[in-house]
Amino acid sequence: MPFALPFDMTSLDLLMAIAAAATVLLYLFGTARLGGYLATLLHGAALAVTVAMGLDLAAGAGAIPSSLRLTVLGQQLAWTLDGLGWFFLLLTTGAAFFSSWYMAGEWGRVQQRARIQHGTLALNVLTMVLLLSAGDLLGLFIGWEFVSWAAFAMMIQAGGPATQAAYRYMLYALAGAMALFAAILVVHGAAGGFGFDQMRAALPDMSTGMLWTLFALFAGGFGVKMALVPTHLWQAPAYSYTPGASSAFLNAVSARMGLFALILSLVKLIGFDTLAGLRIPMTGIESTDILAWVAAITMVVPTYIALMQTDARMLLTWHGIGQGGYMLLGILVATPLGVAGGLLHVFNYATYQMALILAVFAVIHRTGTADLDELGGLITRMPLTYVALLMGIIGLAGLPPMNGFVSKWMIYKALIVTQQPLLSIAAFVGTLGTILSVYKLIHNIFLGQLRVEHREIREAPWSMTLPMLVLAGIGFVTGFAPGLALSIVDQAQAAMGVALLPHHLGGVVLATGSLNMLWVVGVLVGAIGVGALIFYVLGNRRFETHQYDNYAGGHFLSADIRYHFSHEFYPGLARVIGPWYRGWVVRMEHGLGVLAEVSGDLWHGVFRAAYTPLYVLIVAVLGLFWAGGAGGFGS
Amino acid sequence: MTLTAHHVVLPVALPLLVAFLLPLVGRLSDGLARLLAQLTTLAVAVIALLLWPAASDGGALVSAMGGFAAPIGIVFYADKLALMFVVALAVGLLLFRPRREHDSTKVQTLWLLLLAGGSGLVLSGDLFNIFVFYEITAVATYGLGASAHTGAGYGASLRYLLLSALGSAFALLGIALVYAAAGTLNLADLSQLAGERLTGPMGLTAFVLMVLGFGVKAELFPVNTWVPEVYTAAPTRVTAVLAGVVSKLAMVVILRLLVLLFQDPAALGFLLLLGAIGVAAGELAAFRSRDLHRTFAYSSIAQLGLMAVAFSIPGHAGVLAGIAVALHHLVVKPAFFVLADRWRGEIAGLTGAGRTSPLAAGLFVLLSLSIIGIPPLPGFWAKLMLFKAAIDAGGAGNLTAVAIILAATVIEAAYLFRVVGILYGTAPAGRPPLRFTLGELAPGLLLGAVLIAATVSVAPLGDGLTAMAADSADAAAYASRVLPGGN
Amino acid sequence: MKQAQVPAVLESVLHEIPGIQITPKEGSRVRVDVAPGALPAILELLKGQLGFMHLSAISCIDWPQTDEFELVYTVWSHEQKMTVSAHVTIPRDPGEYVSVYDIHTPAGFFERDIHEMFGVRFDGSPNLRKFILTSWNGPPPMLKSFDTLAYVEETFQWVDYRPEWLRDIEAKGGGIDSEGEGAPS
Amino acid sequence: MTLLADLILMPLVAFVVGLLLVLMARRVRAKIERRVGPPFLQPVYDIVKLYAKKTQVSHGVMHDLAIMMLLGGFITAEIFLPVPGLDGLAEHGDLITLVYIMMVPMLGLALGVGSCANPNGSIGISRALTAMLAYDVPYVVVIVGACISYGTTNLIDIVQIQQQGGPATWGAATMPILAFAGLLATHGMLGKEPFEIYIAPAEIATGPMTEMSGKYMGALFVMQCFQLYTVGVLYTTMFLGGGENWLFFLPKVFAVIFISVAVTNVYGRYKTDDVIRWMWKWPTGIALVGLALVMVR
Amino acid sequence: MSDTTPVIPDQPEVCRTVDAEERGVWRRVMDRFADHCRARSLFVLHYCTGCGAIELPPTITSRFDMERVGVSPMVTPRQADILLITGYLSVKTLKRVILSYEQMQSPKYVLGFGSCTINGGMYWNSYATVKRLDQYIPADGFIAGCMPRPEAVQQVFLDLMKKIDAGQANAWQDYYLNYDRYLGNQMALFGEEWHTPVDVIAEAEHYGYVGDGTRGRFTEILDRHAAYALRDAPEDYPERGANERLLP
Repeated sequence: MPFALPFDMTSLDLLMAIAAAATVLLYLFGTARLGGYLATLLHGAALAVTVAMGLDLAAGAGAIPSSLRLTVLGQQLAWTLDGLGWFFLLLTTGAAFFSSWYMAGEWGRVQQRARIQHGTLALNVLTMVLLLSAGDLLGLFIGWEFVSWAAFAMMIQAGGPATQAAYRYMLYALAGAMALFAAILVVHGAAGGFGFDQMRAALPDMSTGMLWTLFALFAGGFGVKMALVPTHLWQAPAYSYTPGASSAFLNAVSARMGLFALILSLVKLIGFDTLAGLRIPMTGIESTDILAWVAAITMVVPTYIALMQTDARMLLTWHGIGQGGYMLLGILVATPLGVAGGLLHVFNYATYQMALILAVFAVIHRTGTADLDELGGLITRMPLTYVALLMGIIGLAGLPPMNGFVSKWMIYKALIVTQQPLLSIAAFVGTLGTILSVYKLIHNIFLGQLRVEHREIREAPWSMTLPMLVLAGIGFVTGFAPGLALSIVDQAQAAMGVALLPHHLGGVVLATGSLNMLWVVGVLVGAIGVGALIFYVLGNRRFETHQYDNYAGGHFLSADIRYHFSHEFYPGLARVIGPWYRGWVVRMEHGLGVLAEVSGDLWHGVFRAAYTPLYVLIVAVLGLFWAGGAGGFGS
Repeated sequence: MTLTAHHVVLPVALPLLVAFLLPLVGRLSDGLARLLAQLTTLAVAVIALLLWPAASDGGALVSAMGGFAAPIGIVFYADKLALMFVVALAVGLLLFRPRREHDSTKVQTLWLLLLAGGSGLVLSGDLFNIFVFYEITAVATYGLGASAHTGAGYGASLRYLLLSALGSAFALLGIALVYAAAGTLNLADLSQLAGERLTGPMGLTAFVLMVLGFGVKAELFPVNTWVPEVYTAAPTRVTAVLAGVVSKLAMVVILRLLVLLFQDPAALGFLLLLGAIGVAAGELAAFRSRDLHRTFAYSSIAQLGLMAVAFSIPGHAGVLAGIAVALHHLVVKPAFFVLADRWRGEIAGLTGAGRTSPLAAGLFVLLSLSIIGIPPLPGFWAKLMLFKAAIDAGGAGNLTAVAIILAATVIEAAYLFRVVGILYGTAPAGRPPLRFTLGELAPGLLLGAVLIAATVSVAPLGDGLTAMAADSADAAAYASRVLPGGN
Repeated sequence: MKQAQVPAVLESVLHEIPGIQITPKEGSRVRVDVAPGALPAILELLKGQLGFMHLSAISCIDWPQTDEFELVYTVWSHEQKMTVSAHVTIPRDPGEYVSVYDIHTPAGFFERDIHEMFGVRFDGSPNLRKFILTSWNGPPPMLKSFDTLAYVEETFQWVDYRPEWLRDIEAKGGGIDSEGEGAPS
Repeated sequence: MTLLADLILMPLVAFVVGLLLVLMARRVRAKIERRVGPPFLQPVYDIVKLYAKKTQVSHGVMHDLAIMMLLGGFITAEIFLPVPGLDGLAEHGDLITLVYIMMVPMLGLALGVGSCANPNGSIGISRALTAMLAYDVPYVVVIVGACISYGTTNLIDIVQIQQQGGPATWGAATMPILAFAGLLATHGMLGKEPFEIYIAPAEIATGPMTEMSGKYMGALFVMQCFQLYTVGVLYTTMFLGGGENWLFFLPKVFAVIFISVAVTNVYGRYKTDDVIRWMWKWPTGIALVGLALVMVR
Repeated sequence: MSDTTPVIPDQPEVCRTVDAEERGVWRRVMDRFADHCRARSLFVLHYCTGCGAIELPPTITSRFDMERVGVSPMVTPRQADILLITGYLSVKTLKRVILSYEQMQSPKYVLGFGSCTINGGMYWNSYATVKRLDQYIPADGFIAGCMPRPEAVQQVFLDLMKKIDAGQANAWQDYYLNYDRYLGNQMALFGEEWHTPVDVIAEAEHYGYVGDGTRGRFTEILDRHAAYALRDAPEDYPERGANERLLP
């Protein structure tokens, strides 16, 4: 049924209107007593409209046009939303809804500038709507700049280290944007316009050199936002110093805009076959292989950097970078299974990463610190936050009961079926690293000895624990029945022009070994039930004792002895892989900075030269000599 | 009352007349002299505006001095482009009239001389006439540059005088070469003869000399070493006008030369080279500088380099891009200098200034975003025009220029947002808060409002500019309007 | 015990100490009796000149009859392959003596142990807090004046061990000689 | 109905065979130490005695949940592990799913030990996870190589492929190097010396098992049986052609475990970083060579 | 010395106390089976309290191999069933022995090696050693000999197994049922602030082993200052840091 609207406005216009209204209203009334709930309401409305649009798209509407048209200096800008855009839009509005719900309660009241946080969150949603529904390359670039600057506004509000991290982010984002600008200019040069269809038309007669530059510029430009390896240094500090709920939003969705744009440009516009055609002459290495290996390195290296972090937020954001590598790798396998796995991982990642970040900020809200060496034993004081974090880390590590496992399984399976062993081994090794670091996270915060000063801590308020638990619930439900999420992914996959993956509610049926999560999770829960039965029936009733009634080699434990093992949690591993962290990328980045400084000094010196007349004479003679020689420059 | 072609000369003649009257009036009372100067500036602005409808329908107003015919006669050619810049100059001078402590009748006379020279530079259709008005503006700039009565001011102006004199010598040599080759100095006439007379090494040498000559004021690469010193030492309001408007007038002259006289690619390539190096040099030096004035001076060098790159692209697309960048810079740079007036000295000393005067900091962010070229602000559309023109023109030189400009944008964003970071930092307790009075900030806010208005009405503005660019890039139309019967 | 004459090298070093009495013992042991004030000097000399680097032990003997403590400093020299035990007697009631910690560092533990067991105070010793008997509040237990048996009688209880096999033997006239030395009644 | 029978039977079979494996391990150890060794039912006695303990000390809900996750995880793993005659749910979950199901009990144990707030336990778990990272890298290479060479990850198909031509088409025959690397990784997986760093009784008082008493300790003994069985059967399924019938299947499983147990009792204990270095040098190297061979064909 | 001189009631012969509710047939079969298994699987705590510990390695390893009957060493008291007091018990060691004993899970058994644990043995008149083990923790069996040879140790293990099999080795219940007496003796030795982090009374109440001797004069003293949430430890007692109970 076409979405009936009061007047000729399409649902996309309605969504844009809601987002714009939200930005203005929340900036004005953010800190009012009911400001938080107003925000949740507005974002909820946006989510509802998005879901309605989804139903529309599922009912066969190819794309939802927007009546927003702009012709500037001979360029027509139009905005339409197709399946791919809608998939990411669903994540954006969902993430905004949950983070505003989190901010609505006690957490929002404690913040100094809740008004700015609400405003920037709504602004981010508005800019993302514009980016996701861009109708042509120029619209894409404008949307891209809007999103980058909205994220910058969100990051800089915390002050202190956040400004430094935001400034560094802005430099990377702008470099990426300029690469993208160059790319659309190259397209304009070849195709004579910025439209998507003009680009597709001009593709066949583009020279391979131009195709390579286009591929490099698109991958580089969007890779910066996705924090692919050489350009990943900015993301961890930038996303962790942003205050609470906005950090959750950024982590869950903001980096995925890069993936959306990468899919749009490389897969939808250029297409897998042309990319496959692009080979390095002698070696037979395709362009997608290079990007796949960059994704593989992005999967492994940041995960093992996350392992060494001592700040909970940094650990999670470093994992965000690693998980981005999984999504890209899944999509680059180019088979229906791989692409579905990659896209499903985007959805799954958004759910469990948001739950994790919200949980960590709930801990910060109560204890005041996120330093893993200052916490411990909070399971008795904050059980609900513990449950949310536990389900989150099971998802992040990709273990069965949660949805993270399904998408990772599909990616491993796609890599094995397409006979790419080294990439699949990299994926497995990435998962192993994740398991180690997530256990360190949950152990150092919730398990082990409870500190004396944390003895009176209360559970985080309902307004904070409820969103977390709902997100973790979504993770479990889509883990139990991945078919639900896969049907959402189908929209995006269809829009990408890749064949759909046949799937049922429980998972995937393949000749080379299928997965039915209904059985896997069902049996697991049943078996744990049997375990519980055995536990309660056999053996006497349990007697719960306190943490100091512990074996310590005959020693009497007491509150003033700090015996919680949390600092340097994996000493053996640190001794082996410690020397492997040589920080090449950090030194490279520092080198770039120094290069800019030195060349700045050079030109600064040129302008301060006192003896200008002599200097001009020399230049004039040179000019004449050149002119006299009739050497034509250029032409 | 409608103004005819004969009134074209008024914007030049009136200020000259009043400029020489001022010392006499000044003897009676300073207030009166200042009022008279401002009235004449206003009059010039009104006249230029009134000329606008006449120019727009006929394409341009041509008035030959004393009725002499082409080869000898001095012609004034007022098309929409020229009139726009005259209006901009007049309004700029009105908006940024010198402050109480720097003001005196002598400064007012220089102010009017600058107005006369500037409008003459843009309006005149004769090469030597352009040189004369160029000298007048140069002299006015020396005087105004030193009007801050500081040692640094005198030194900077002296060095600028030396450089400018050398430049003028080159320009004169170039004009002489052109006269020797073509026998006439009337631009329209020359544009007819350029085809066979001004090609080859002789034409090219003339072009190089003239570009280096006029380049001094247009802040082109080799000859713009005076810019940082003068802009820092001169009173900020003078710098605002110099950087904002006057440097563009010289660039328009170079545009005229390119469009009318020198169409061959060697000349365009030379200007492209200067422009590209100018952009790179400007941005990198700005990245290094620690003082806000000096940063904006280098930034204006870079923007002028952008204009040079734009004009070096043949066809009306290039001219359109150049004009768009020029207009955008004309609005943004003076506003920057208004901010720099209060936030003087080391940038590091400004920590926390954003918190004490949020309006100024907000303005700074808006202006930075526009000059970097972030959509939807006009800066972005100007750069987009430039890049589109360069890509459509093709050629290795243009592509490298585009690459350099893209890289320069990142550096530009780096140093501008470094300042933003410092502005919003937490101020150390001891420092007194730098607070803006509304009076000081008014011109800046006005220009900010103009910028936002331009953002909103970017489509109609774009069409207007396209028409103007098409007209001013058309050498044949120029000649047909100036030469009767167009021989 | 083959030779009784004092080793020449020891004689040469220690002869100028007033009131010193050197008596060689069996094997390579030599006993030196000296006035309380001269002991640090002797240890210094032995360590400096003859290489008596190693302080094997400081032991204390409680002489209740003469109301004195006797401190024995046993030092060993690798060079001379000889052990010297320096004997000093100090009166019981002040029970004060100087510490030799700065000459031989291990003395710190020996002095702490003697302080705990005998109550002798060594001023200058780094640490005289409780050493082994951390939860002991009674008098220094090694003193002969401390009647352990009385303490044990008062603190602990015995089991009167009367299994029936023992009762049969006693019935037949055998059993344990309870009047023997110290057997519990 | 057969599925319900499988669901019940497979864990029980696994438990019984596991007990026998544990008995064999203790008997082999005794014989190597020239001792008589425990009686036949000793593992049963130990488990029953632990479950029959009159007082059971727990350190919180998570400690109990851990025990449930432990047993639940391994029961699920057994159900997805096809053995002759009992296919269970192997159709619905393949080799990769099984490897990850085996990690659920490990994570459950880690969480339970963490909530005991005992430093020995936490150090033990940190070493256990590091050892897991060490031996899982070669194990993953072996799994990927095997799956690519068989062309499927479905365990039942893998067994059929190997049984087509008798021993000639066993995994060990077609991929000898990969099988050898698999054996080394399996040895690491069992947590026996020289990779017993996380149960080091002398240093960290049996690491994770420090605070486990009564039925918690009993559950860990049951887990040991399940673990020996699962690892042995998984290796047999992948490389020794699985089981046509129990008569051929059990000896193979016992042989795999016997090799590892025999090696265990003559080795000292490696330090944690030596475990990593060794595991990432030799087994990984051999596995990569095997993988290269597989990819070449 | 504290004035609380403990009074020693007559020592009744501890026999198998049948559980409170009369057990059904099924429960009795289960108990019988449990006792059968308990007898055949004994974990000895690897804690060498005195000089007799040197006798254990030959008993457990290849020379005498107690694993034949199911006895194997276990590292922590949580997992152990038997606590061997091998020889003299100094006052300081007794504190650790009591802590280990309380951390062991019942049914637990204590075996005293040599005469030192019976009546003080060779150190009968020493101020530092404890004379009677069973005053402080209930003991199941004693072995005469200073130090008993492995054969004697094996014999005591076999005797203990027979008692467990018959369900009689229930000395551990005595610790719960007469906890006040044991606590009194311990306090007489260690002073009034003495307590271990293990909450024995709560355990007794939880599992229903509360006799009339469980609570008494000394448990009140215990409750008064066994504030398990004691933040700062008194300087000396016990050595580093007092004990800690998180009030539920």
